[in-house]
Amino acid sequence: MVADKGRMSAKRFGTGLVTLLTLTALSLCPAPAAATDGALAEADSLAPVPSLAPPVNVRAVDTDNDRGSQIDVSWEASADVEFGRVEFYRILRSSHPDTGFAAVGRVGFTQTSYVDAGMEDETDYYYRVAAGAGEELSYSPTIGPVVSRPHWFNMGRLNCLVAVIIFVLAIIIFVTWAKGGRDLFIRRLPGLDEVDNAVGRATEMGKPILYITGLSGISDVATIAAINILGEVAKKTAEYNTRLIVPCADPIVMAVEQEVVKEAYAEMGRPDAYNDDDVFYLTRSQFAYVAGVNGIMVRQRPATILYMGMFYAESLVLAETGSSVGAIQIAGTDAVTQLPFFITSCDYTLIGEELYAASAYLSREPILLGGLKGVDAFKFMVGVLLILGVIAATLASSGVIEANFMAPLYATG
Amino acid sequence: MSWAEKVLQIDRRWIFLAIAIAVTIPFFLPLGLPVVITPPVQSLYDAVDELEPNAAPLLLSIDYAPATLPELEPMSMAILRHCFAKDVNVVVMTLHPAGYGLAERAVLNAAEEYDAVYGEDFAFLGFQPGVSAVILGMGINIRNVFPADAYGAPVDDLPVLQGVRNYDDIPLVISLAGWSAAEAWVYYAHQPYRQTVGAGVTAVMATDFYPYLDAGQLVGLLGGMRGAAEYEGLIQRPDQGVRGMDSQSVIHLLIIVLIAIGNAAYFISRRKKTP
Amino acid sequence: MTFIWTTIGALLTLSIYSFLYKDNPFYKFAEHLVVGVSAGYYLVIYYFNYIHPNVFSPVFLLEIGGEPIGFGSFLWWMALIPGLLGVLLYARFFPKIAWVGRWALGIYVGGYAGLGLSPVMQARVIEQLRANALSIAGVEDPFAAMTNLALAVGIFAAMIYLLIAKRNLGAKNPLAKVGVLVVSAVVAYGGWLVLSLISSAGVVSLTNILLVIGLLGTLSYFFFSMKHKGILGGLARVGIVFLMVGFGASFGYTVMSRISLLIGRVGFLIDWVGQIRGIFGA
Amino acid sequence: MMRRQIPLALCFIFGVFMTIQYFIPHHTIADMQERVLMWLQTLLAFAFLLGTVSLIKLHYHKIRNRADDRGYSFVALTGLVTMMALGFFHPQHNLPGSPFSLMFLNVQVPIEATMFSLLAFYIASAAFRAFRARTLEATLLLVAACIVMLGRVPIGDMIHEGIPQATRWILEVPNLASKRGVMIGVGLGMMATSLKIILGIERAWMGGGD
Repeated sequence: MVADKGRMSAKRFGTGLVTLLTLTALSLCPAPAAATDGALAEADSLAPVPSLAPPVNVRAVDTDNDRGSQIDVSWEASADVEFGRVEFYRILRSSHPDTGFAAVGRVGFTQTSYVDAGMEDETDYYYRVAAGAGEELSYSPTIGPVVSRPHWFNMGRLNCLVAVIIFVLAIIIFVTWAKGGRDLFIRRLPGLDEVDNAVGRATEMGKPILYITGLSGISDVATIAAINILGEVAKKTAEYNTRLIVPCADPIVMAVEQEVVKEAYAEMGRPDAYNDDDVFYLTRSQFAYVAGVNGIMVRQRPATILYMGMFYAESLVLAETGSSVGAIQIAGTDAVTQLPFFITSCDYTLIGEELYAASAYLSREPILLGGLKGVDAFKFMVGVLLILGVIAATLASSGVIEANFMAPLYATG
Repeated sequence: MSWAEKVLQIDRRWIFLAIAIAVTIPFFLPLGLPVVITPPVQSLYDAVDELEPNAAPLLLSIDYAPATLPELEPMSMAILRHCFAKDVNVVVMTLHPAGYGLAERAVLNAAEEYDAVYGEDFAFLGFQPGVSAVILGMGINIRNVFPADAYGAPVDDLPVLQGVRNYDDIPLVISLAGWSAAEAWVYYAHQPYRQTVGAGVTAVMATDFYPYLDAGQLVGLLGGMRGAAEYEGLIQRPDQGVRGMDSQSVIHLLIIVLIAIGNAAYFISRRKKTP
Repeated sequence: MTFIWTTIGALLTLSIYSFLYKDNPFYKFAEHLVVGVSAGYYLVIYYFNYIHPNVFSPVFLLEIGGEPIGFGSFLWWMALIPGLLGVLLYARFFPKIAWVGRWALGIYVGGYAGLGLSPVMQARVIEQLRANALSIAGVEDPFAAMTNLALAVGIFAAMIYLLIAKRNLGAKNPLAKVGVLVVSAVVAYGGWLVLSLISSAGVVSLTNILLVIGLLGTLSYFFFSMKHKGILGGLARVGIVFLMVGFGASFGYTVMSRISLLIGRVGFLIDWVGQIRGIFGA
Repeated sequence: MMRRQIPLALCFIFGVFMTIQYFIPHHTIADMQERVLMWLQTLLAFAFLLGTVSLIKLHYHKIRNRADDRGYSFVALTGLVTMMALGFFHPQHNLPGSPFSLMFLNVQVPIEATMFSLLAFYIASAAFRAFRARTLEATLLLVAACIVMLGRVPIGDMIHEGIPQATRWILEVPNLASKRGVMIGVGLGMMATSLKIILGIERAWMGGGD
């Protein structure tokens, strides 16, 4: 497979030499200014070489769904391709049927099409394609005229446009409904019952609860969801008078979380029980944060640890220490790569969108709720289309129907 | 405290030591286990192998950062060696600022081995910020995004890029990335421009890429060091990837054993507590 | 010279590994050093690869890629405006005018949000639907197709039933769990054998059925607008089984990934030790 | 108005334009899109450098406030200044072998590459102490994980040839189906977030204040 070095460099040298010679030869020929390719040929001045078969059935059409200034040129392979004699094809264009042909492109012998670009729109052009080997070129007849035009809509993307419009409508409608106070149903997630039980257990044992919201900032959807759930947990700890510890990795997140917890305690009529020092900033650096939280786990021995939000590689180190101090652990994250570690080392895990759903369920915030319901509605449609697609494909492959009636759905442009 | 509980309370630094020993030994006592080729790697190899020598270039986007170097650098070396051995032209670029130094190192080292000539056989375009904006912009004209190569030479002066306007003139793009760059190539090069795209990603990401592979949005996929090892096997030039496979085997076995012992001890200690 | 640089790299590598014993000054030194060095590296790279050629050079030196442009020309304005917007982002460090940064941020956030919307719909929804609209018949003969379908559904249902039934019985015994898994696996494997005896297309159709049911199940699991009961509940259960196997694959691959990184670094250290031995002739 | 309405309007206009340009190939739109792409690139480059300013600010404050660990802040700032000096004042910093490039390859690369390899150790200890088959779900996950771990290393082939086959099946059937489901779900989530940003429903990016 890999040639030895000596032979390689000899070959390189040879190739280089040929290139050099070609370039020198070409630079000696006078070249018209319109040329886009260094190797340019005036078709008229070169006599056709009969020994090489030209490409046949050359076609040139305006490119579909394009920005303009593009023409698709295609042809059928020269008969000499199967004898291994053709090395490349050269594509030539002119605005005149008889003269002025200039090379616009060159492709390998395996290809039979070329997208030419850079011409004036709404102007007649003529094409020729030549099969080439070394210096030898054999031209097809001239075809044309052909005109390029810009297009205002990409028909190949109609399906995508329809899908996007439906999606936009679904989101807008549900967000509006949610804002208007309409009662939108979301099923209660089993994970939330687990959270309640875990808070109860910590109370029984008289040990604190540790709540970790990940390393991400306040703009992360997962962090926002985690803060919503924190509010709910804080209400429970206020009610049962259990200590809640929240080490943060982001100063802004910390400020928001202090507010949320304080509010929850006030709402439960226990503002005195709230302690500002229990919601604190640790550090932003990943491993230093891990080391800090691990220290808290080992010293405080929390009965329950909740991991909610966006997590990176630190998830596994945290969950390991938590499990080794015998805490009940509940996790929730949309970090797909970290989920396997949480599932195997925690007692319960909210997977991906379940985290958003839990937060929307608890907070009833219209934006969250409406967004979730809109996505749900679209997801339902995806499921229906999938079933229809499978039925269509099955019927088509069993020969019951002629053509797959779902095919237009899958167009790509 | 039962023995099972004692086992579970072991200082984890002993486990760290066990791992350190297990990873080192195979370097001195290689097992030389054969690496079997899997279909996603084979299809990426085939896609590169079918490229025409000294013609339209392969665009290799070396998008990794140092954090994933050991998994992805062997891939770029293997692909570059494959290309240079076959005289396939290569254009290298990067979407990650740290990829600048790493891409340069990889391509220059590989080129030196095969006496490939800068400008004629390969070129290095350097880094451009903006991922999706870069990929989309190159679909219109590469010169819009990369008017010059990494060293300031205008793109038109490089023979390897002569006549290369946009994706129409690039038969294959391969992205090697430890982050979402590889996905961005699917979204913004394959989807709008129907560009053939292959990817090499870390093993962490590899399983998430199977839907793209299955749907034909990727022509082939290298997953982690194992993927690199397979590619090295295909070009018959074993290097870092193949060298790592022995240690990989030993540690995987060790981890499975640790999971088994840990679970056994856990369930035994728990059963004793329950009655 | 190369050796000195390699030695620096090796010592820094060892400093990081010293964290495994416990947090210590060597680790902290390396950690902070890399924060500074990488920030400096990125700054220089961003400046010379983008800001200099596309903003600084056209606006102040009046040239783009070596070609001169006129002061106040269209291209000059097209370099100046985004440059100014970029500078606006830094207003956030001055609380009084911090809000002007939002103008630039609005363009940036909105532009990137719009850029992704349609391609994501195409790549992650439409293309995936296309790829998963599989024929579950596998063969053109309607009778064989029905047989395949019935067999595959039967086997699959049996497997899932065993898994769910055991769960509902509330078996906590790990042996029982393993037992269920083994039984399901044997049943599935037996079914597979029977199927492949009937026709090779049967295997294709079983795979396709699993792919379709798996996708539907996963989608159902993440469907929150209805209670998980009846068919939806069943599908969601199937979904969780698929999800767990999929996560298992991710788990295995992630382990593999981290270990590869370690192997790479150990290889580097071993090569370094080799260089030392070469130099000192040990 | 100036402070909230205009940024929201800009976000909406650019968001809608970039969404619909995907469907309109005509060169008038395509040329505008090209411009916008370059603007976005420029903004991204400037936004990226914001992080550097924050970094300088953070460590400067630590030093000025005589924090206990200010020595490390000196280290960070020295690293930054050194790299900037090597980059801006060395005329050929972009060539291989320059001090700038050597610092990157021999300081930044080894440290960053090593950081994540620490996780190999933590995974091993977690394998022993945390990864438990507590529930049926976790059991399934662990069994699949062990098969894949064996099936993707050469020793798996040696133990039994069925192991790599089983691995392939896991990857290409259940893994594919579930990952596709997750991909669609996550994709819709991403789109919903983008859409809410464009429509001005989601305004977290504007930060607090008026």
